[in-house]
Amino acid sequence: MTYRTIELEILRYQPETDTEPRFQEYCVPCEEDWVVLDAVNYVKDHLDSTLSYRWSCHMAVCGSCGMMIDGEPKLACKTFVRDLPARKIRIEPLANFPIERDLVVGMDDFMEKLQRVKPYIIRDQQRPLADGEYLQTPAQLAKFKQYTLCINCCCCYAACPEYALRSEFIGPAALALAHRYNQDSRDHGAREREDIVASDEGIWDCSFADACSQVCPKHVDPAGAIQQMKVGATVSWYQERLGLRKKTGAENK
Amino acid sequence: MNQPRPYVREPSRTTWYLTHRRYMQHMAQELTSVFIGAYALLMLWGLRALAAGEESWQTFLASLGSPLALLLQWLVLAATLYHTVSWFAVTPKAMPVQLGERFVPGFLIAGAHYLAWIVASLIILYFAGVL
Amino acid sequence: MDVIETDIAIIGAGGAGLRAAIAVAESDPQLKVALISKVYPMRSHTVAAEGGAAGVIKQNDSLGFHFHDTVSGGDWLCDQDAVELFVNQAPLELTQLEHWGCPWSREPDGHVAVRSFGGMKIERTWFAADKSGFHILHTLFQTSLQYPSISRFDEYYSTDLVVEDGRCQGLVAMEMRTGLLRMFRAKAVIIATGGAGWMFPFTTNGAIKTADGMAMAYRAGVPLKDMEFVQYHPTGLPGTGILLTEGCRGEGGILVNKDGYRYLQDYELGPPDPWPRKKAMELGPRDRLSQAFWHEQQKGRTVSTRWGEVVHLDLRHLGEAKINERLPMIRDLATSYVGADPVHELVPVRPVVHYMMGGIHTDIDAATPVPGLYAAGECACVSINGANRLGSNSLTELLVFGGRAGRHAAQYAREARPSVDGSLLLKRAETARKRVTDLFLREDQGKRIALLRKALNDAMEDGAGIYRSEESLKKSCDELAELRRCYGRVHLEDKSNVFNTHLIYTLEVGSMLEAAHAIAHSALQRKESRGSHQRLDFANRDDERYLKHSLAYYNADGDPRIDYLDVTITKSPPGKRVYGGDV
Amino acid sequence: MARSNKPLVWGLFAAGGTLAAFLLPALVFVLLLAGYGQAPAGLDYASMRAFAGAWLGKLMLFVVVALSLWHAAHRLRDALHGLGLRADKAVASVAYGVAGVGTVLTVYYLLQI
Ligand SMILES: Cc1cc2nc3c(=O)[nH]c(=O)nc-3n(C[C@H](O)[C@H](O)[C@H](O)COP(=O)(O)OP(=O)(O)OC[C@H]3O[C@@H](n4cnc5c(N)ncnc54)[C@H](O)[C@@H]3O)c2cc1C
Ligand code: SF4
Ligand code: F3S
Ligand code: FES
Repeated sequence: MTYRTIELEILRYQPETDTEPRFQEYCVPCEEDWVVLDAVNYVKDHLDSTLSYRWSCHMAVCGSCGMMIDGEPKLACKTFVRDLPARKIRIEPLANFPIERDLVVGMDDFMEKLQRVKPYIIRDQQRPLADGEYLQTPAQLAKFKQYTLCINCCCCYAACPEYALRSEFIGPAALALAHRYNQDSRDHGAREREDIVASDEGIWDCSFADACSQVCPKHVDPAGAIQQMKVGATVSWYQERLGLRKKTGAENK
Repeated sequence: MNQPRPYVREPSRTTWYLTHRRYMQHMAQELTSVFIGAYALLMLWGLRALAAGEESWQTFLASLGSPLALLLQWLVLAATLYHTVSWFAVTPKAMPVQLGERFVPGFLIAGAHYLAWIVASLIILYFAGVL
Repeated sequence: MDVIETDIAIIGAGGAGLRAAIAVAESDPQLKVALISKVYPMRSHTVAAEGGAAGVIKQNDSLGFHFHDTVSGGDWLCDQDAVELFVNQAPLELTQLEHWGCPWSREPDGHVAVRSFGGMKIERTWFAADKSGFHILHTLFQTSLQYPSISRFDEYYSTDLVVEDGRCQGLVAMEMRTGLLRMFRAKAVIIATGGAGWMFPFTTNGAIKTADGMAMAYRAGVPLKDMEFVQYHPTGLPGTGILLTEGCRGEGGILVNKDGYRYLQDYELGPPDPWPRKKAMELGPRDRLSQAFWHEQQKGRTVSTRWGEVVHLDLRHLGEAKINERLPMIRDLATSYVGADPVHELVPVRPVVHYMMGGIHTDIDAATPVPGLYAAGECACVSINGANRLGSNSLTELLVFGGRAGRHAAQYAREARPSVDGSLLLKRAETARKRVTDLFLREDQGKRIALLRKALNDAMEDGAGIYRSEESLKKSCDELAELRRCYGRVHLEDKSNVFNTHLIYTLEVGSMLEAAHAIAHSALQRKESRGSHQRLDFANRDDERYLKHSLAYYNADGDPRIDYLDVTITKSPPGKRVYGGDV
Repeated sequence: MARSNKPLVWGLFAAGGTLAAFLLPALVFVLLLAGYGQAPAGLDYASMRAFAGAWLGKLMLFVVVALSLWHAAHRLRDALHGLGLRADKAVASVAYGVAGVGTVLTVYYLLQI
């Protein structure tokens, strides 16, 4: 059933023995409908059990298998071998993240940023459960739906040049998530989030390179979310200076 | 040996944009600012000439014909066109228009911008006396 | 050994673990929660659930209907007090999730929408397009970020419970990035480690569903209940096992064999109405549909493909607009993984292992027989699912019983006696550590772990699949016993301390072997056919002898001891499961 | 964390970018004609004076010139940062300084007309 044999060139790094990463090559007989993850699993099961990487769902929804495949940040479980014409496929850990080992990168920074943007419903007043659900029309849902689709794969961070140059930047996925809650008709937390989102490390560090949206496997369009927040933050900034709106959040204290 | 020792790869701070087509495109867009800025200064220079009287104005117009000035203007024209195209391409992202449950497709928004652009350009050309 | 002190330790940060953590934080912000997970919370396999979560909310529905669907769907092996509590709490939990921001799909007037699901009399499944589990998990995870009392220990692999003085007082877990083993000392522990589908070769489950929690509890003396009941989902993609949600059929999709014939009508599920009829045809329960496939295959009426035998799921008549709105991910998955766009083409599908009805024995409060130890989610068996879970009851179960586990563990922790001498606990923890360090020391003499896992997969598929018999199960039991012996000699090829996934796989195979062993023996002993447990040699249900839960007790050196426990029946005496036009 | 004051310049950048996208190509083209000695009638001293003499004309010229300057200044700051120039504060001061002086001069010259 072998469809074609490919060479996988995988970046290895074992902190206990290596001083820096090195490439290692493997020959893998692939079947026709294999994704890159299948080939990597083949290596792990048959050729080299010491290769470390993350994966779980094999259906592009858990977000663990983001890797650089031929230089592009991609999900290994959604990238088909047949779509990569070259015989040799180069696999590296996601760019812009520290390499913990082999293809495993450190996620602490991202997790901290995710928490920082307050990604949960903030309300002035809670509705008792017994009163049932908040009403939300399909149109109100559609307004933020796209930004709920992020699987936290971090491909966008691996593509974003601003994040590469300045790791304090909160970055595309976390900012898109803030926008998701801001746009939700049930949420009242937009002003509160603005203290983080509209800071120098937030939206203003983005130069609209759009790389994030181009590589996002879930079409979340973080670049669009960030631009919309820039427009919003600018309008409210001018409104506040012109006395059309009360200042809020940290600036008030 | 239980201390994590992650390996940090540093991107080149000065050449990173050469590593991928999309970064080059982005940098090219950023650099249109050089030409737009230069042109704004040129316009300012023109205003100065206009304020100073007919003679300076004529000198100003004539100076536009020097080879260097011509080259600059061609470059500016190319840069501004690139700026226009790339600016319109991303406008739908920054200002999406929602109608009911759907969003107006990006190409329609961009298309509307192009239409407005043509109208605006025609008006300018008309008042400038080109048309 | 490092010791981390906490009040409540939760193993697993999937739907059940997160819900439990939030429940603790809300019921008592003073209690410290350690949320331990071998993957980042949003990677947990709840993320893969597509179809939705059942809960009565519409006027035309009633709690009684949900109760009866669940009990008869489970072939009367459900504990009816648990089911009653479950259906009562379901709407509240789902509304709570709505308040936390879950983007449920909506009706035009802004109320949440519901869809039909297999075995349900009325449409009552709340859904978020076809990414319901994804949205539930992310909503819970994001919501959990606001509680300062919850500390997360991401990428910590838990290996053993610490039971001393007859109660559970903590656990041992390995920080994967350093390989360090730490003891978590806790007043109460909640296990929420999910299912075990990965012990089968062909499953909708992710690679992290490896029975760890079941094995931990099992080894600590807690019985595993009803393990013989393994659910096959009738519509998985061949090759990868990727699930095509039952929502496909809920929206009106049909199943046809190689002649284009809706074969389900031959299996007491008819009539073949052109529209979806509840509890009939494609909306029959999963066990029946998967068994019908098996019979079609025997009759040679399935389609042969390069991935093996399949039938076809036909969604074309739904039209592009509806497919895009309700089943966008399904379209994407089918198009990319088997090259069939459901808008225009038939999609090949086959039954695939999906869910464990059985699990850690708990009571209605999610408490196990060991004081201080709780379990919830797919790893637990409360039991509301009986012999066959109805689609969309599991996500709701995570919420209802995850929340209950949290609240009851919190109460227990507040009232708990002071824990025993720390050095005793450390001694326990050292034993657990030794189990891992031994792996590092062992010399090369056994089978490679990947081969061991393959052998385990084959033993389960061949012996404990959709249809089972004395002969096939005996063979499985023997093979598993042999594999357990092999496992005792297995050595590590990777001896690194940093993110050693080879070590993790090895430990996971160990867990799966224990749980598989319990499955095969429970199945061998149950000499009847009920729900998902179908015996060729005992084709009928036998309420006389087997209207009972099985309990498998661990035996380190031999076969598990199988015991039985009465089923709690409150208002629905066992009857015939009727589907199709007769309902 | 403090909110940024970037909206001040970003607002000008975005407005300038939009304006430049719509108007600059045609304006450049018109002056280019002059460069080739084909100056259209609108560029006559008299017409230009008349145009710039009216308040509406002044306003239009001001907006085009000043916003283009601010647009360019802000984007150039970003670009230089991307090109590896780390002295962001200095770059910003110079860029916005030039834009600011340019803006004042624009007003000054326009008021002289
Ligand atoms: C493809 C698919 C679709 C489904 N669709 C539906 C549906 O539509 N409706 C429905 O009701 N049900 C559905 N189900 C079933 C349902 O999704 C699962 O039963 C449920 O999500 C299980 O949740 P859980 O919280 O128990 O476990 P999981 O979400 O699997 O989480 C387990 C957690 O435990 C952790 N863990 C495991 N072992 C260890 C260890 N040793 N140490 C530390 N941490 C550990 C993991 O890291 C993870 O965080 C579906 C299941 C699948 C596979
Ligand atoms: S925005 Fe897209 S690329 Fe970024 S983490 Fe989310 S899904 Fe991945
Ligand atoms: S790539 Fe980076 S710079 Fe902005 S548009 Fe995306 S976050
Ligand atoms: S393995 Fe889950 S996204 Fe690839």
